[in-house]
Amino acid sequence: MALDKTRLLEAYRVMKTIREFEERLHVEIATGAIPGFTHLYSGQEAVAAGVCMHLSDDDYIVSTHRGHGHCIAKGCDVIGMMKEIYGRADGLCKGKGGSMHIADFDKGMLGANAIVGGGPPIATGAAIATKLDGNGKVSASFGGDGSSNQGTVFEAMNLAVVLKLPTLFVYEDNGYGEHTGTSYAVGSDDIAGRCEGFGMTAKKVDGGDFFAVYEAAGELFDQLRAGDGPAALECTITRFYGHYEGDPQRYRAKDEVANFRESKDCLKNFRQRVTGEGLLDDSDLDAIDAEVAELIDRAVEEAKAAPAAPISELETDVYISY
Amino acid sequence: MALDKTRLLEAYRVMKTIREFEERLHVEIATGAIPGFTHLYSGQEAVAAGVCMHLSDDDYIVSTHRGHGHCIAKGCDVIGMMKEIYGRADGLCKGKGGSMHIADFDKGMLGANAIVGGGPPIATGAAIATKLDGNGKVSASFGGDGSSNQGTVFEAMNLAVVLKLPTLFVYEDNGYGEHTGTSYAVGSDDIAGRCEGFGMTAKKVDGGDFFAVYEAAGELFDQLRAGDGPAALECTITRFYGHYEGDPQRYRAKDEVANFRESKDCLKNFRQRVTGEGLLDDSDLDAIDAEVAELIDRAVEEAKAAPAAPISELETDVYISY
Amino acid sequence: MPVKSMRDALNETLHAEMARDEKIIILGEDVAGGAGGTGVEEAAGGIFGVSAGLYTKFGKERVIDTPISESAIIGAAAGAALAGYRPIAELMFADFIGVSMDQLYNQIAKFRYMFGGKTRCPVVVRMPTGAGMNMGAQHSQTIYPIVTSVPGLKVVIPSNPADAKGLMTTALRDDDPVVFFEHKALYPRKGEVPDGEYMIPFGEAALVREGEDATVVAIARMVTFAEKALDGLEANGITCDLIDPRTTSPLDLDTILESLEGTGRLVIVDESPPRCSIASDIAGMVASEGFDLLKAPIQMVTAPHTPVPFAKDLERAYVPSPDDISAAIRKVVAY
Amino acid sequence: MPVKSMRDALNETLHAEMARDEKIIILGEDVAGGAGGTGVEEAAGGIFGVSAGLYTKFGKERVIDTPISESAIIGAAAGAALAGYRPIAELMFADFIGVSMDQLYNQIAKFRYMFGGKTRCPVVVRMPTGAGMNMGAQHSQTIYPIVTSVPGLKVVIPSNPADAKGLMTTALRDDDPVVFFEHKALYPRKGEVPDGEYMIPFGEAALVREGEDATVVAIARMVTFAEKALDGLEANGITCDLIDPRTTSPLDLDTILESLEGTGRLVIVDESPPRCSIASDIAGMVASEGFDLLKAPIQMVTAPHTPVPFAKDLERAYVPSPDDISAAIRKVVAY
Ligand SMILES: Cc1ncc(C[n+]2csc(CCOP(=O)(O)OP(=O)(O)O)c2C)c(N)n1
Ligand SMILES: Cc1ncc(C[n+]2csc(CCOP(=O)(O)OP(=O)(O)O)c2C)c(N)n1
Ligand SMILES: [Mg+2]
Ligand SMILES: [Mg+2]
Repeated sequence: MALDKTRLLEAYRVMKTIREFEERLHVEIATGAIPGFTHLYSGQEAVAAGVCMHLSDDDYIVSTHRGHGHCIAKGCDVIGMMKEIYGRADGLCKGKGGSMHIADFDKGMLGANAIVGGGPPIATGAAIATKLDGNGKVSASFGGDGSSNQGTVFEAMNLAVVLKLPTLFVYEDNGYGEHTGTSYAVGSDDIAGRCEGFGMTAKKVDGGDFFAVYEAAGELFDQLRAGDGPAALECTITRFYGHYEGDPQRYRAKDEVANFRESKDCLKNFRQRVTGEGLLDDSDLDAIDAEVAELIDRAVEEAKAAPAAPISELETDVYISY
Repeated sequence: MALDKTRLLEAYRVMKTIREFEERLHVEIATGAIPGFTHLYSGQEAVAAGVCMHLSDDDYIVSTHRGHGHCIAKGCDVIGMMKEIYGRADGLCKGKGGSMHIADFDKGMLGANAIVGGGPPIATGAAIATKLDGNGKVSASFGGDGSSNQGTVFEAMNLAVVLKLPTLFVYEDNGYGEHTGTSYAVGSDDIAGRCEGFGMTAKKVDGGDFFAVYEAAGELFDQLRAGDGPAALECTITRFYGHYEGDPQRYRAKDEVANFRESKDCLKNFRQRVTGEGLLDDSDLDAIDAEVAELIDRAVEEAKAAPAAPISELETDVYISY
Repeated sequence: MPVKSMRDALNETLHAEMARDEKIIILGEDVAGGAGGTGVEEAAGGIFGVSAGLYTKFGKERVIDTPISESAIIGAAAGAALAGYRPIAELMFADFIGVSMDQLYNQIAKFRYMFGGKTRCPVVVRMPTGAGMNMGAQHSQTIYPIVTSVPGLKVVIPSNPADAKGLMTTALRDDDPVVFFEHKALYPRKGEVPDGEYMIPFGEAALVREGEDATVVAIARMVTFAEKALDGLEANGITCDLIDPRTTSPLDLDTILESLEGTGRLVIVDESPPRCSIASDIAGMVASEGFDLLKAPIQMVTAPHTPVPFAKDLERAYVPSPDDISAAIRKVVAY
Repeated sequence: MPVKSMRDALNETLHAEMARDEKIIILGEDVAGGAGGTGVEEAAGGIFGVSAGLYTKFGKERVIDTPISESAIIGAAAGAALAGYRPIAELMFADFIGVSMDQLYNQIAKFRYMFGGKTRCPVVVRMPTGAGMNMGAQHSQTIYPIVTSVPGLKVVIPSNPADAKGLMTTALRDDDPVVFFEHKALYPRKGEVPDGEYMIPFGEAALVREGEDATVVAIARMVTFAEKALDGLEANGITCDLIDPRTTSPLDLDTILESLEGTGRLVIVDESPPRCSIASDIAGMVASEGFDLLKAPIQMVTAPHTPVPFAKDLERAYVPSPDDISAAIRKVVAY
């Protein structure tokens, strides 16, 4: 599963795009220009990238309230996403969804979800579909450490095992569910172990290491594609910002994030490794940095300039016919 | 934890009372005299008895749709129960509850429950109360193999571990949830193992063996009382009748129950062991048999003769004040 | 036309539609029954027999027994729908919406809107519903008022075998999510059922009887009770329009208003407790949009504001009776 | 009287009542916040700060942070109540009833009845509710119509800080289960709040304003919008009774009917979508019990039959506005 140069660049581009998207939102939100509740994915990019690099548009994912990273990694249009977050008429969901409800069905992105634990049953159902289609496609749900305690998620895992469905349960343990620590809320203190108890293969990796995620996910997807039933992947990671933008983060030691940014930044780690091993040059990555910065600039500009979702559309899109 | 003669007789009386109660219902229901849906506990008596022998009126249990056995083992008035099942005015719940909703708060019996998985969160909450009371009391929830797949149950187990609550999750694996086999519906094929994954001690015993259940439950309750958090007990057992009375049981091989009745009947096994070991005489047990038969005769007679729940009470007992 | 029970009409419709469209799958507890047992493979066909024979006919890939995990059942149906299928999810009893509501309420109902109209989620959730079988407080509820309140869902409640067939066929071809309530006490109800393909559009009420003195709106089993009430009253010269909305979302308010143009008097019968019920819902709309037509106070005949009791007499008293309906009709007529 | 925000009024009430009655405990996600973290122990005090300081004051035995497991939260509250406590369970957002409804709907609400009156279950479930903060379709719903439909539950929805205090105090001393809705947009709303013990009985509406031309019934945030509408209309010589039911179960229908005796015209404002809403519920009851008083069609001002949209303008258009309310009042007055 060694990645060639093109794929490595792709991985970096995905992670960098997510990072830049979120860092820019962090700034824009502070200005008050963006409505609602926004949860940034900064710091967790390697998970979305490492998992989604194995998927095509015909594979499905379901995401969470912290979903921008998953959307970008699955190929959603970045400008359409930004517009959606600004509530614009031509946002990916016409401004009706917002940050927590971005979907793109052409890309197999079945939706972010603002209900913690809402997604895994849906991804499980999508795997019923791919299994019936018999086309070797798979699904994956993303969820946090906090989501791993939700009853709907346990049910989905059991159902997936019972029906031997090709679906991957990805748990991003970023240490907290809102203000509550994983070590408190997950009784077993071991999400992967608990998943194993459900009768599926489970792996635990450093979510700050793209290569670790990519390799583990690859092995698990191989198992899924071989028809051997579902699997779980726990990725230990941190989020660089608060639970939502505006979170005072009193539950965190002052230097917690700083330390993580130092030692666990997936972008730094990736760059170090690929340049260290001579797989890519700094200049390759710098070029991507520049392109991504330009893309995000454009996304924010276009989003700001785009027309607001029109009130005439308030009552459309509820039903196909009624 | 060796049981003296009095306690052995008590255990036998409980199991025999349950058996007789259910066998008589089996007959009475066939006459059409009893309204609704009834789920008999015949065959599983050792579980209720083995667990509840460790509990006093101040300990709490929560039960299921198949709850008669748990009620009797926890000390509910047998005549009041029978009247409830007949829908009588002086039934334990005034005829408003019925077979699936028997409760007796003076006995620490917090209610049968017709929602599969409804009980464990409630027993978990009762354990919050006993823990706060600091009186060494505990709670237990009963549930079937089928219930072990319900999200509410998983949530309750995790919460109990997180809060280190003195509550026991008893799973009676009688091979089926309605018409569906445990081996199909429990993906891991191992309820106790799955519970362990939640971070609690779990044991698995032969539910047809009173002594095995009694000993395992005793050890687990000791752990609970020592403040070491919750535990789970899986009891492998069979039910002698259908899921509900009237169930044609097409999912079962013709001789399945007959074989179990032969080899796994807890009453037979108990008698064999206690008489074999010289702990009790056959005559002791025969005397109980006679007393129990008489009690159940009386219960059915009184229930039949009792006045129906009066229509004047239709709208009472909804609120304390409104 | 052949006479069939509502159960058989539904069962045959499921067979016909699954044969027609291979994207239809069905999942739920014991929709086949028997998996992992020592007996026959298809042991149940649904606890009420509505899905009987589907497993044998269409196989375990399309007729899927599930663990007792209602959130996963409805959620999986949602996911399969987003991925191109037309799943039928069965809640064994409507009451179990308690443990599965999120997937219906926050997910299926909202996908199309939240995602800006870019997807469809053609799930049919079947829910046996209603009181009358002494099943107690947690197995006897109506639930449809709650579901009707949810934008994004369509709500169907047939009162007879022919409607059950016509509405189920429509449901299984509809591109929106549909919640299909089947009153347990009506499963054995017999009636003539058209052969062949038969569809009834949503949002078209049935005018079950015509009359002059009042308009009676009734749902599901209450239609049969209203008919009994009317049989009695007609002997006394009182005749009514009897309207069965058949779907509560969309609701055919027009047919009710048209009838009121003739009668001016409205009785609404709903087996639900009164608050935020279909009865008060329709009454409210009529008080707003048909006020000028009304010649008398609207009468609502509902269950009381209590859980469903177990004992026979209590439950009989709980459910609105033909006598209750007659009394309400007499009251509006005498006004 | 001191002026306080609704958030502070609620917070102080929780403090006072927990100090008074040691059987009161509170549980939910982040009701303290900080467990298992590297920072301070009480980091949140509830996502909206309503439970701030309770953990520090009453300790972790009585102020219990939970995993994200809403069924277990409400179920555990139920169990603790049956075992003698008075738990307050918090759903971080009312919308999360989707994943926890069974414990409220099939359990807590029904215990007393199913068990023949032999127990009580004094749980208070707190639910931040409502639209207006661009939180999208799954974080903005009203939910109270659904809860009001359930026999066995009491439903409280304050519109101002004083009522919040008086009703919360009553809730915490009530022996029945109470669902207490707190409109998120009202948390910062300020108003005078009586010092000391202050209780408001359930089932007593507040007559917020008196007038002659119409009766306006409004709930929660809609009360403030109705006041704005009335401010404008009064300048034009139109005056109304403005009634805030404060509790929808029990509902004080009498006060509404009494007002209608004077005005004959009714406008009901509810932030919920229209079907089976509190608006149609009250309209239906009035059409039944107050028909003779009505001089004009009842006007219901509600959200549309859609999920709550995200974008600012869309959400503003979704929520009934003071202008919508004025228009409805003008309409009934002009009739
Ligand atoms: C059912 C439900 N409960 C609670 C919430 C509120 N909430 C939103 S995100 C969140 C924390 C989720 O934690 P985790 O799963 O670890 O994801 P993270 O935010 O860390 O990415 C909570 C409690 C919700 N949205 N849905
Ligand atoms: C939430 C819910 N889902 C489904 C049912 C219908 N139902 C009643 S009992 C039962 C099977 C329960 O199986 P198990 O837990 O093994 O208990 P057993 O009947 O074997 O004692 C089912 C599916 C229910 N009552 N509640
Ligand atoms: Mg987290
Ligand atoms: Mg079982």
